[in-house]
Amino acid sequence: MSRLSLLHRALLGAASVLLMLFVWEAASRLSLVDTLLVPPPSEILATAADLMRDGYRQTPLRDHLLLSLARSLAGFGAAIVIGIPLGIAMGMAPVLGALVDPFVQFLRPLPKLALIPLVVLWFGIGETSKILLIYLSTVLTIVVGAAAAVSQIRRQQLRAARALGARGFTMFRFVILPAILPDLFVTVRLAFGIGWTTLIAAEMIASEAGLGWMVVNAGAYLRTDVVMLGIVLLGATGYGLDLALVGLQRWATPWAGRS
Amino acid sequence: MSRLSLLHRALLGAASVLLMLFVWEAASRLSLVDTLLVPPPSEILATAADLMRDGYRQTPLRDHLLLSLARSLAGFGAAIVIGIPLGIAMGMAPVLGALVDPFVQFLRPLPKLALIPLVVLWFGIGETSKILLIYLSTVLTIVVGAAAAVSQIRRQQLRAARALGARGFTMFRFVILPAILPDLFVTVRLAFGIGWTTLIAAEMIASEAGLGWMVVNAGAYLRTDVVMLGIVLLGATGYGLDLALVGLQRWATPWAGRS
Amino acid sequence: MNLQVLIAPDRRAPLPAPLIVVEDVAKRFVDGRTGRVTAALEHLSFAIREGEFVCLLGPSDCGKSSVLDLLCGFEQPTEGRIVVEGGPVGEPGPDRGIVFQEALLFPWLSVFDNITFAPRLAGVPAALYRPRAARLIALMGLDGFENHAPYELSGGMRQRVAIARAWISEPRILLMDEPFGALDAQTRLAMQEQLLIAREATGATVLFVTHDIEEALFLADRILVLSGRPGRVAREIAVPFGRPRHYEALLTDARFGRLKRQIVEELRAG
Amino acid sequence: MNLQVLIAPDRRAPLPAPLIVVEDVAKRFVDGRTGRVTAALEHLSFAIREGEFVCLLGPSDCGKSSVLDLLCGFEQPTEGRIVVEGGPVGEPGPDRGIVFQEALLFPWLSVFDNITFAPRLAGVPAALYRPRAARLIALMGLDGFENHAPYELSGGMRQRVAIARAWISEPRILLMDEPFGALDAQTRLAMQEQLLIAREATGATVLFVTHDIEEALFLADRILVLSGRPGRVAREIAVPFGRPRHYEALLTDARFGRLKRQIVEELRAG
Amino acid sequence: AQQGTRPSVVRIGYLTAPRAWVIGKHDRAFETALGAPVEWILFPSGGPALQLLAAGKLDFAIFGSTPIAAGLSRGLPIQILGSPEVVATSERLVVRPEITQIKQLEGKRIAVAPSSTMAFALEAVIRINRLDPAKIKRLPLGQPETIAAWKRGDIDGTYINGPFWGDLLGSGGRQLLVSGDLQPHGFFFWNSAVVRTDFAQRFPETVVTWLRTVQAQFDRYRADPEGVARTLAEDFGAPFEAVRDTLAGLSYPTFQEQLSPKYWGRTATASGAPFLKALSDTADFLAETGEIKRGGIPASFGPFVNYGLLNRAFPA
Ligand SMILES: Nc1ncnc2c1ncn2[C@@H]1O[C@H](COP(=O)(O)OP(=O)(O)OP(=O)(O)O)[C@@H](O)[C@H]1O
Ligand SMILES: Nc1ncnc2c1ncn2[C@@H]1O[C@H](COP(=O)(O)OP(=O)(O)OP(=O)(O)O)[C@@H](O)[C@H]1O
Ligand SMILES: [Mg+2]
Ligand SMILES: [Mg+2]
Repeated sequence: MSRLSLLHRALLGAASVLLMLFVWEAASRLSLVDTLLVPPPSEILATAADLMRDGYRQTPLRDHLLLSLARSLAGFGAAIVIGIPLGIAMGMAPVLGALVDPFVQFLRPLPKLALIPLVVLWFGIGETSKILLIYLSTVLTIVVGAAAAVSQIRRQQLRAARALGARGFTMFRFVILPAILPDLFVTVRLAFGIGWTTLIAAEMIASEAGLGWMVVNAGAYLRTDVVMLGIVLLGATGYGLDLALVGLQRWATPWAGRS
Repeated sequence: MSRLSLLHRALLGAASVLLMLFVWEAASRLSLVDTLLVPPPSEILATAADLMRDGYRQTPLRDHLLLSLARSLAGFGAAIVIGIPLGIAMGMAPVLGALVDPFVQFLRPLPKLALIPLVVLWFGIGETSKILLIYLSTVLTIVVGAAAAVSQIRRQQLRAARALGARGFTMFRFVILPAILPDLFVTVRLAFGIGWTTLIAAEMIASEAGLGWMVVNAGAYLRTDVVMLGIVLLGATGYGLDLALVGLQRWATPWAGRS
Repeated sequence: MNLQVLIAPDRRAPLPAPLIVVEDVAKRFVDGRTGRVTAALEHLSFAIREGEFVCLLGPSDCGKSSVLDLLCGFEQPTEGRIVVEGGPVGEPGPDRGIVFQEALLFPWLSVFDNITFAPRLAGVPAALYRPRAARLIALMGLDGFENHAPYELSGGMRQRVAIARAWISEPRILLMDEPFGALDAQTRLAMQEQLLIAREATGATVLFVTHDIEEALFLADRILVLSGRPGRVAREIAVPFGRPRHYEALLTDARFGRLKRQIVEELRAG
Repeated sequence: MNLQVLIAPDRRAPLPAPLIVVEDVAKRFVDGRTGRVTAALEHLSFAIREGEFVCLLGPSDCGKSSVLDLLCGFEQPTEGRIVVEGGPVGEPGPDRGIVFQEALLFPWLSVFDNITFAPRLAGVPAALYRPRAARLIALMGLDGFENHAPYELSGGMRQRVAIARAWISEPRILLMDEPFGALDAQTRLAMQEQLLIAREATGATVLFVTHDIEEALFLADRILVLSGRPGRVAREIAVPFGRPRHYEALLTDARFGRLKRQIVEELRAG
Repeated sequence: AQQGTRPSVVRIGYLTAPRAWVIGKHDRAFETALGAPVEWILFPSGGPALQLLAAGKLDFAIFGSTPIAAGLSRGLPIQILGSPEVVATSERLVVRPEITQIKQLEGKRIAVAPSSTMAFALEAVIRINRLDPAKIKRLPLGQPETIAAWKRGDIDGTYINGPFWGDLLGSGGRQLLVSGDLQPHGFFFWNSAVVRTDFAQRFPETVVTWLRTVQAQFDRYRADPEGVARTLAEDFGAPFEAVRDTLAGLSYPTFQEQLSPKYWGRTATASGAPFLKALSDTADFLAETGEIKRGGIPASFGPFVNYGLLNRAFPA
């Protein structure tokens, strides 16, 4: 289908967000929504100003965001580096796939909250465990997405590659990887959403900073303004990263839809 | 890549799972893992027998499983029914896509735990809220996956369809939907993993039954055998459903990789 | 194999007006990332009257497929103007039959469902399109393959399915991009003859892209010889043979050999 | 356009042994869901000696592409035996150049990178493959398109890139499936001549699928005419013309017309 | 419904952890007493309880003083109805055997469930013993994770509730103190009964009946702790010993006692009864750590205690 330029997209998106914020604020002022649980945008903005000045629990707001970003990106980066080759290998070698698949498919749908005690038992309460939890929640999705993408490559295309001498690693590196790149971007976008979702679970492990922790902690004290601010920041950051991925995808796979 | 028959796959998978269980049991007997936090398979099996006979908190084990399944499948079914057309519409009409995208991308990476208060506020503490949470966590992934799949359809294929009179709904129904079907299956598999993951969060809303609730509740009493049993059931059920989806995919899209 | 597939009254107008007008059209493709420009067509002008059979002949990559894309409205001209049926180029529909250079079958549909795609979409009753489809399947030599999937077909079969798919709606305008390219001489000849018969019956206007000079001479009322890239009309040749035409007769016609040599030279020069 | 692309010593053996043997092969495709069987080939037998140039000629869907798939090891024969270079059919590699019926370019690679794919994979130094690639690009009329993406090419251009991609490794065995099908007469003739020159230089064994009788007569040492589906060798024709051949000379050769008519009749009968 | 009439349904929230008064759920004592259907709503901890109350999905609940102080500071429309459960030995500070004195906690890592009464109790320990708060690394960690971290040796101690300390003490842990030990220093940790303000206004009689029914359940427990524990253990699918010990870890002053000057008094006095003051201290502590805004803390929590209905239910 036809594409809009990224700028055009961003403008339309901004317009619809502004409209939503306006409606939200108006609904609050008219007491159509409960301001105790859903503070209006203006209050959230005030809280943001507050936390930027004084921090939340001794940590500046910016550091909460950066810490969460660092954790996610670390877990996510590891998931990409390990998940893509593993997924492709499982797709390329069906026997390997069949052997590993039960574990992948077993672990993938497991609520990460339930895994926290095990992760702590085996990996402690440091950053490793938090990153590991994010890693776990994304890597399995990436593995499945990559393996599934491999099985959708045109057989004829693979035959052509084999006829030109591609085998094993060269097949992986020079044929399969680029062939599934458009699909991989989708998988990675979906996986990133999952990883970011897991932030809260990850930051339940002995954390005293991070957006996910902030949201949970503030929630326990009914600081709904902080909760909402955290939600807005989590959502907006997730959205921003997704936009970046979409931009990268357009740049990296100009042939998508035209091969 | 070449395919194994589903039976062959299942046998290989079963073999590797059995090996893992054996190693786990052996490690427990040799005290290599802590049996308080990680009870051995034999103990989990005993607990399973126990709970099948007596139930957990007045509810038979089977009912916990069925309840969780019903909740997930309801949320998941709604997500498919709504997410696929919406995603396709966003892919087909880029302006619509740009307007809706911020909300989708904003909500998608939000930890569902953080949304519980809002969901409770607006939808109460009944089944609706639990199903809604699972719905929310899956529908956005499906929307993104479907929209992304649309943008990867070969332009020439769409031109051919237009030349044959496909427009709007007929284009959606008879061209785009089947064209993205192989990709949709992958998206749905990934989304299902996410939905199942959300079960715990969903069943934290004033629940007294369900696998997710059972895991959390048993954790509060250090009933790690029940926790582990819950984890095993969650994982195994997720795996089973994924296998079913893969089987359905093979049956429904024989052309995948050969178009 | 002499079935009259497309049965419709002869709609050929007594004084045919130009149905398609291409005026000083240029088409340049700009690479989105590097900004590199590839000129496919420059100063291209021609007109096609209603009911005419025009062949577009030219070397590989001279812009033949690009012309069809422009006429279908899939691409916009960089310069110049295109008028189809008195107006700007609209969305193509089944009244404009298009056979692409590739088959572009729907991989999820059987041969039969691919062929009947347009009438089914348009809500034509099965009783109407079924016999037509059956005749086309026989005509295309696809008997017994109705339920095959596209990936179970040979290259030539796929092309034949694509042709049948475009023909089934009896389009008033037929745009065909090397439709018989993957067919052996005998099958191709049969197809050519069927195309002429069908055209005779429906009075359809045909723009037919080919790189085969003999094919163009056998089929066309008029041949537009394009120059090498960027393409423009290097020469227009009115084909003098009456209709119906017979291949054997043409081969012995002195004008046939002369025209063929003329075109070969034209192409060599361009 | 008369470059000698593939420079290598003449490896043609004085007493050529059969390099490819196909013995009573049948190939039937079974539909995975319905169990429906499509017989593509039955009782197919032929042999090709080292250095021979054999054309496979036959009607559409008689199984020509299937024969190539079998010889490449992509498909297994349902019945019968195939021997290539004295052993069972192994995985194809760049020593066996294959041009598929479709171009099957790598969409993520530029024209240049597509063409140089095999040597780059094999670790051939750039200094070695670059000049070869440059000559092939010129030969294929792709100058100025080195950095274009496949989706920016015309149908014929894509096919030419696919040919260059297979030729660059100077394969000892060349399997080509209607490689010149989408090319205009002039480009095609140039390609045919280049193929013969290259073959002369390398002594490669060639199996060339075509549906064009004249092309087969111009190129081949021997022509295998296949029957209609299921395909088997209906007739084997040794082409009597010496080499080097010139198209104009052949056209006036009486044997050319006679052989052509013979084959046409054979095909019509099959 | 009009004032004085009965509600069509009464929604009672209760904690996941075993609680003695929930025995009334088992034999439908509340339905009988209230004459209305009862919805029992489970919540895992104080935070969700606040959210359920804020969303208007609960009428009554009994949960910790810390979240209640936080909720009231946020303007949550609830009223306090005494403190029927006071933490005594159910929450304990357990440390590695080599730590024998509280002073040795400096330089150590202590895990504690975040936003719990135990987190506040740990702070109280620090303050009472004049430890340097900067030198004690407090790790917010859920209880099962705490066990895991303990086994790995990642922590030196934890302030933890039952049944979790059972395993720690069994595997060599040393109990430094229990929450009840802090009471002489003015630090109380308890669970309050609360009611939504609008519910109390509309159905005062129901509130009175509810309070008496709650008291009746505690009376049952006092009469037969083992029996109640056994029934609850069966209901909860939890080990009997764990339930018994958890229940025994709390003290259960009667409402009559709660209304004495030792707890809440019978009116909101200016000087403040001990529990009112403890609630203020809790709020101050939360504001200090940054959990709540200081500006939101009421000058006194007295107005939030529904003395009127308490007095009606349990006249002096
Ligand atoms: N999307 C595109 N982007 C860039 N260049 C393009 C694009 N489409 C076509 N071209 C260029 O336009 C020129 C004409 O292409 P076109 O496909 O029209 O040729 P053609 O005459 O149909 O050739 P053939 O007979 O080989 O099919 C070619 O040089 C091609 O590279
Ligand atoms: N994967 C497949 N499954 C089922 N049938 C197949 C499959 N591949 C080929 N066939 C059948 O085998 C027959 C021969 O096909 P093949 O592609 O070899 O023909 P061909 O001689 O190359 O034809 P063309 O000249 O049209 O390319 C056809 O009838 C086709 O339907
Ligand atoms: Mg073309
Ligand atoms: Mg073929």
